[in-house]
Amino acid sequence: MFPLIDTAYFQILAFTVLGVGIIWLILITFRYLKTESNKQQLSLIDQINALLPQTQCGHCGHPGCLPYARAISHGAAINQCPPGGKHTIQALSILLNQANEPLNPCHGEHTEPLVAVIREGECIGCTKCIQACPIDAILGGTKLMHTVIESECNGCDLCLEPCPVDCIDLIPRPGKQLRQWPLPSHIDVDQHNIGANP
Amino acid sequence: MTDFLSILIAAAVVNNVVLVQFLGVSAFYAGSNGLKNAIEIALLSATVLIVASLTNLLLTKTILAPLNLMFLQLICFVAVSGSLTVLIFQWLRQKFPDSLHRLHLHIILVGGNSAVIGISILNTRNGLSFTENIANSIGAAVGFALVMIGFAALRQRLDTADVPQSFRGPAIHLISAGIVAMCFLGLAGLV
Amino acid sequence: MRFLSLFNHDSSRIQLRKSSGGIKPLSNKASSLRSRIMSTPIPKILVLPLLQHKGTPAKPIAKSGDRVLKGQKIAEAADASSAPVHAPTSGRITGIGLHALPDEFGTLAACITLASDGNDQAIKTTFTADFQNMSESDLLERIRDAGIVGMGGAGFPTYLKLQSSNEHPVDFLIINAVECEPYITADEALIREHACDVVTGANILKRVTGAKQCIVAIEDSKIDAIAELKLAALNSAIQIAIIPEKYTAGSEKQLIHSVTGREVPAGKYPASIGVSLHNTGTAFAIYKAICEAEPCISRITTVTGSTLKTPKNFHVLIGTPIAFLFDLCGVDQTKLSRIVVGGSLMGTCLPDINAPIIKTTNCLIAGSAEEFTEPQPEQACIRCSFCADVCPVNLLPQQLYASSRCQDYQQADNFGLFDCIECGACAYVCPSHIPLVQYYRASKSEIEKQRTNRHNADKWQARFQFHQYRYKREKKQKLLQSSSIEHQPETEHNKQADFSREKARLEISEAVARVKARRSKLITTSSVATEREDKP
Amino acid sequence: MNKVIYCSPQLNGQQSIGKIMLWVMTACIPGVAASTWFFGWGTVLNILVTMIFAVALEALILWLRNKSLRIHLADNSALLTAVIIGIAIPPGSPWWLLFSGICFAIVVAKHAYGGIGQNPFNPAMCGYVLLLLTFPLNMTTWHLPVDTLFDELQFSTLSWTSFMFSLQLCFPALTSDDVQLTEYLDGFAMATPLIEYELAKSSAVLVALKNNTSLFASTSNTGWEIVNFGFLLGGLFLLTKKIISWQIPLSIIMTITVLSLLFYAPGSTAVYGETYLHLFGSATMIGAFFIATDPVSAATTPMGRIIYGIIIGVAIYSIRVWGSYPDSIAIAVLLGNFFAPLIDHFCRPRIYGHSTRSGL
Repeated sequence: MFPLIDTAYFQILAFTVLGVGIIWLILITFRYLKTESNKQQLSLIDQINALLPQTQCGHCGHPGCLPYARAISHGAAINQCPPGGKHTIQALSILLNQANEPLNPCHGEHTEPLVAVIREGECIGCTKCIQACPIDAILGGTKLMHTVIESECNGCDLCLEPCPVDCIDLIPRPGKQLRQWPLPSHIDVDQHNIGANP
Repeated sequence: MTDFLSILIAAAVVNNVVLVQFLGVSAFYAGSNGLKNAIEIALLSATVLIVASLTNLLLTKTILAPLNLMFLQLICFVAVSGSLTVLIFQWLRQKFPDSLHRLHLHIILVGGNSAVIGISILNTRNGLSFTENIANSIGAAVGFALVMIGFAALRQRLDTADVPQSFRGPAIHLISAGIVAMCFLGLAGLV
Repeated sequence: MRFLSLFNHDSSRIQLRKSSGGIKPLSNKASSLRSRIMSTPIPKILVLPLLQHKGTPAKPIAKSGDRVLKGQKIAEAADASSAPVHAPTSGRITGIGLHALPDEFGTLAACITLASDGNDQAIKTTFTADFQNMSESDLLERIRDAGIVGMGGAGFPTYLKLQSSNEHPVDFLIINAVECEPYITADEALIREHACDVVTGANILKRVTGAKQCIVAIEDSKIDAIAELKLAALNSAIQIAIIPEKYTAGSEKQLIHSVTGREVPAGKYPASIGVSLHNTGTAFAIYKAICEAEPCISRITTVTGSTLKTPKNFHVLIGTPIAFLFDLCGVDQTKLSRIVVGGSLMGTCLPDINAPIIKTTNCLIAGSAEEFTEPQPEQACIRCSFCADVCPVNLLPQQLYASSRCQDYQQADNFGLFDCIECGACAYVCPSHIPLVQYYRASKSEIEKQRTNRHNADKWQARFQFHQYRYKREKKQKLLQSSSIEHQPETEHNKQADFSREKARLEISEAVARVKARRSKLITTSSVATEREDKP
Repeated sequence: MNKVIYCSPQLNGQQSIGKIMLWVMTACIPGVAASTWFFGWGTVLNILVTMIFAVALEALILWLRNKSLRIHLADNSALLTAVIIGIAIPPGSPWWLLFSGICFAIVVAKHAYGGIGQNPFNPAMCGYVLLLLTFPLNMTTWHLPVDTLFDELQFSTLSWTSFMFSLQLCFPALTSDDVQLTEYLDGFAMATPLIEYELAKSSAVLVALKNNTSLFASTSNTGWEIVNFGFLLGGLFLLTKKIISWQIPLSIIMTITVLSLLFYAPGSTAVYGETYLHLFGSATMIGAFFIATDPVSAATTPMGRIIYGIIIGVAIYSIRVWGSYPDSIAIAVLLGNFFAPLIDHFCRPRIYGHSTRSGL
């Protein structure tokens, strides 16, 4: 009797299994590279721009989100976008493999979503805010009353400054903020406040 | 045939390039921060490792040894592996144009991988026949890729762990690599 | 079980499949099934929220002060995904104001409060009762008009479900009487006492959806209900599937898989695979709406819990305050430590006791401290995967927990967070007492918020790009215009242009002066007002 | 009305980590009883000493990380690590060996990763491998099973004197200097729970071993089968109580049997050893049921567990047969733990309603 390993059947079986395994591995790597290659790869600037909140507000010191994305790709700091706040900085730090510093306050604070409202009574129809609005969210003709389309406005306060009569102000976006469950406040187990006090 | 396999397994598992011989640890650590690009870098450095060590082997056997220029060995190896890395990257860039643009970062990792030169030098020193050296370098490449991908998955899991502040980041990663190296050391003498 | 084998002829054709996961908690349903369903006396004040289900709230049509009769429509459906609200009893509407809803945050929503006058005078309807010769569209219209919503707790408007099942041919109509959650016995009591009405309701649904097969699924532990159901379903083409007793055997996806073997694809509704699933309460409400011409103004609710002297099932009017029901059952306030709406595993704590009963409240539990023990402190997850074994949707709760704990929402989405039906089985078996469902709910709302941000960002980017394109186009047109003007002599038009620019500047300065004058007057009056406020 | 709002499952199944660890420890009792019956009080003493060290170290670190001791010590995971290390280390080994093993296990292999639940490697096995690499001599000195050794010393196994004998072995300071106990040890390095027949590799001993290892004979070193049966019993008990999952032990045992059937030729002098010897001659049962199924470091997905078991089974067999180190369970389990996250990443179950498994 001789150990099973020396029998011819086992060796043929073992080598076929090994061969099939290696061929399968090679096929997988090429398929992976193939799928990876025809996946539409955005340029680095587009990837950064996709992460920015697109409010075009200019708080980051650049005229819009695309210029800021271009500046980031050339090494600008990634924590200058107040509307984006924590999430944008975290996403950028993951994409660019940089440290995840907090938002630097000199560019403004991260606030709840805002929306601009025109006090129609005082509007003199000078169409200055219409030209200033980056996303055409203000309706109105010359010498006619203007109003802000609430669903389109992104609260970027570019229209506040050019208005000669200061009749536009920013209010928190209305609409029902549904209460949600927060993450259990203690990740460390020692505080015992289980559940969320309403 | 079986001794080819046993050398390959010995090079891959028993005296693993990264965890037992501690070659290419920098590429191993830098490349394994995300599973996706760990797999990419592992594949690339495996191909570079195999191709470079084989060409170096040919180089020594045909040119350096007969003309006893062995002292030039290190310089030639560095030159060969550097140029090979660039060549392979160019070839890959043509074949998969838009997928690998991100890999200009990886070129340093793969090119500067000390395992490439380490394996080539060991190949000349250990007096194995030509085919056995091929098995040795293929095994080393497979071992490097396997351990790197495994370590990348391990690192992903360590990032969700509540590690004490002073151990966060590279400290805990290197401790884990140490424990795995201790375990691979236990496999000594397997073949 | 021997007694049942006699009748076991028609359920043999349904081949039940084994469903994965699930737990067997203590059912403690016996206490609330001792007595029959009792209809409650009419409470003084009824609070009817305009939004009692998933969808958009209804628009009130009755004004405060009107006298309304029982069954009269007081709020019209705003759009397709809304349901009308009817007056449960005759009385006078005292007002439409904010009132707490029976959910865990006590959210305030617009509600119609109705003061009942006690004589319960019903509205006359010219509606014939036999549904045999009514056309499907009439039946559908009648269901929509009666404001019937899913009674199983999900609260999806039934009209919307039936309408979406018209586009796809419906092979199976399933009436869900499984009710696998502990404490809830509403459906079981309903089938015990109104089995034939539920069967006629199922037949109506069968006609509306045109389903080839109608199956009533019930748990094997409800023996009397099964016997009652078999008697009622003897001559009709309804089959009865007897499901082994297990928690989450009654969840929609689980039941569809075990009865029909089909799986609802992720993110889609059962209608897309030819299955229409309705709760027994919905079938009963449809029966009442069609045969007794009574809109959805009442439902069966279990009121149970160890602190109640006589827990039982109530045939309760929609809008009855919960405190009223507890007093009916004789609640012992000292031992009451936690009020739960819905079952003990998917139900929510109630912060405010006088919130009203709405169309989807199927159970109220007045629990004592021993019954709902204080949760022990949360410890670290030891990846023992008890939770993965019991997950009915075959997820990996320990990986979901790890990624949502370190707020890596992309990873959580990858592991299938949005397939989680929040049944709580994983948190029930977790040896480290981790509130897993709270982690998943928090991560879901966080991902939801990020998705809306992403959607807005894309929308604003598109508008910004169009703004730039429009700006360039206008500049090009101005250039064309000014170049075509050049070779014309200095025409009247140009002088006219300078003069109008001058006039515009003048007008602007006048308007600015006018506004400043009014603004200064405004400030003086408002400063007077603020002084008055500071004084008290 | 309600002061605190609790999230949705209001009931809890009253299962707790502390209970689970206690059940695992009680499942170890048959194995430990068998080894005390054969090898005297060494193992029990080991376990007691390591338990004391383990709890002290755990309390110290929890205090340093200012976590509340009441919650964390109640999950007695440190006790379980102590029990496993106590069983693995040879009975009668000195106290400082136990201390360094348990110190590395608790401090570095568990709390450096953030306490219970977050260590990717099995702490007991990390400690054991460290000891094996640093103190090879101490880890392989086992004394003969009881009857041959203690006949010369004329006291029975479970008597108080044999307990004192093991105590003096553990704490050398206690021995009066005239009696040199260690010479009883050196000469009898025999098969150990974790050393298979490594030292008895030469075929002569193997043949000798072969003919007198009747199933329940209690002569010479056949004690290990009974110890292994004890742990098998404990393991089956854990399976019935659903504390450990069936995939890992089954796949380990199946891989070892398949490999040993594959390589073993009865009667030939090759040193592969038959399946029975592999399964019961060494510590496979402890490894399969108690060490590899440690939930924290093992793979969690059902399919992943089977692959994890296969990797450990292959590693155990290859180290035993071709490897130079006597021990195989600890190194194989660590190898499995290294690949566990990778396996988990690729072996996700198919979620209800999804057509394929989400991979990368």
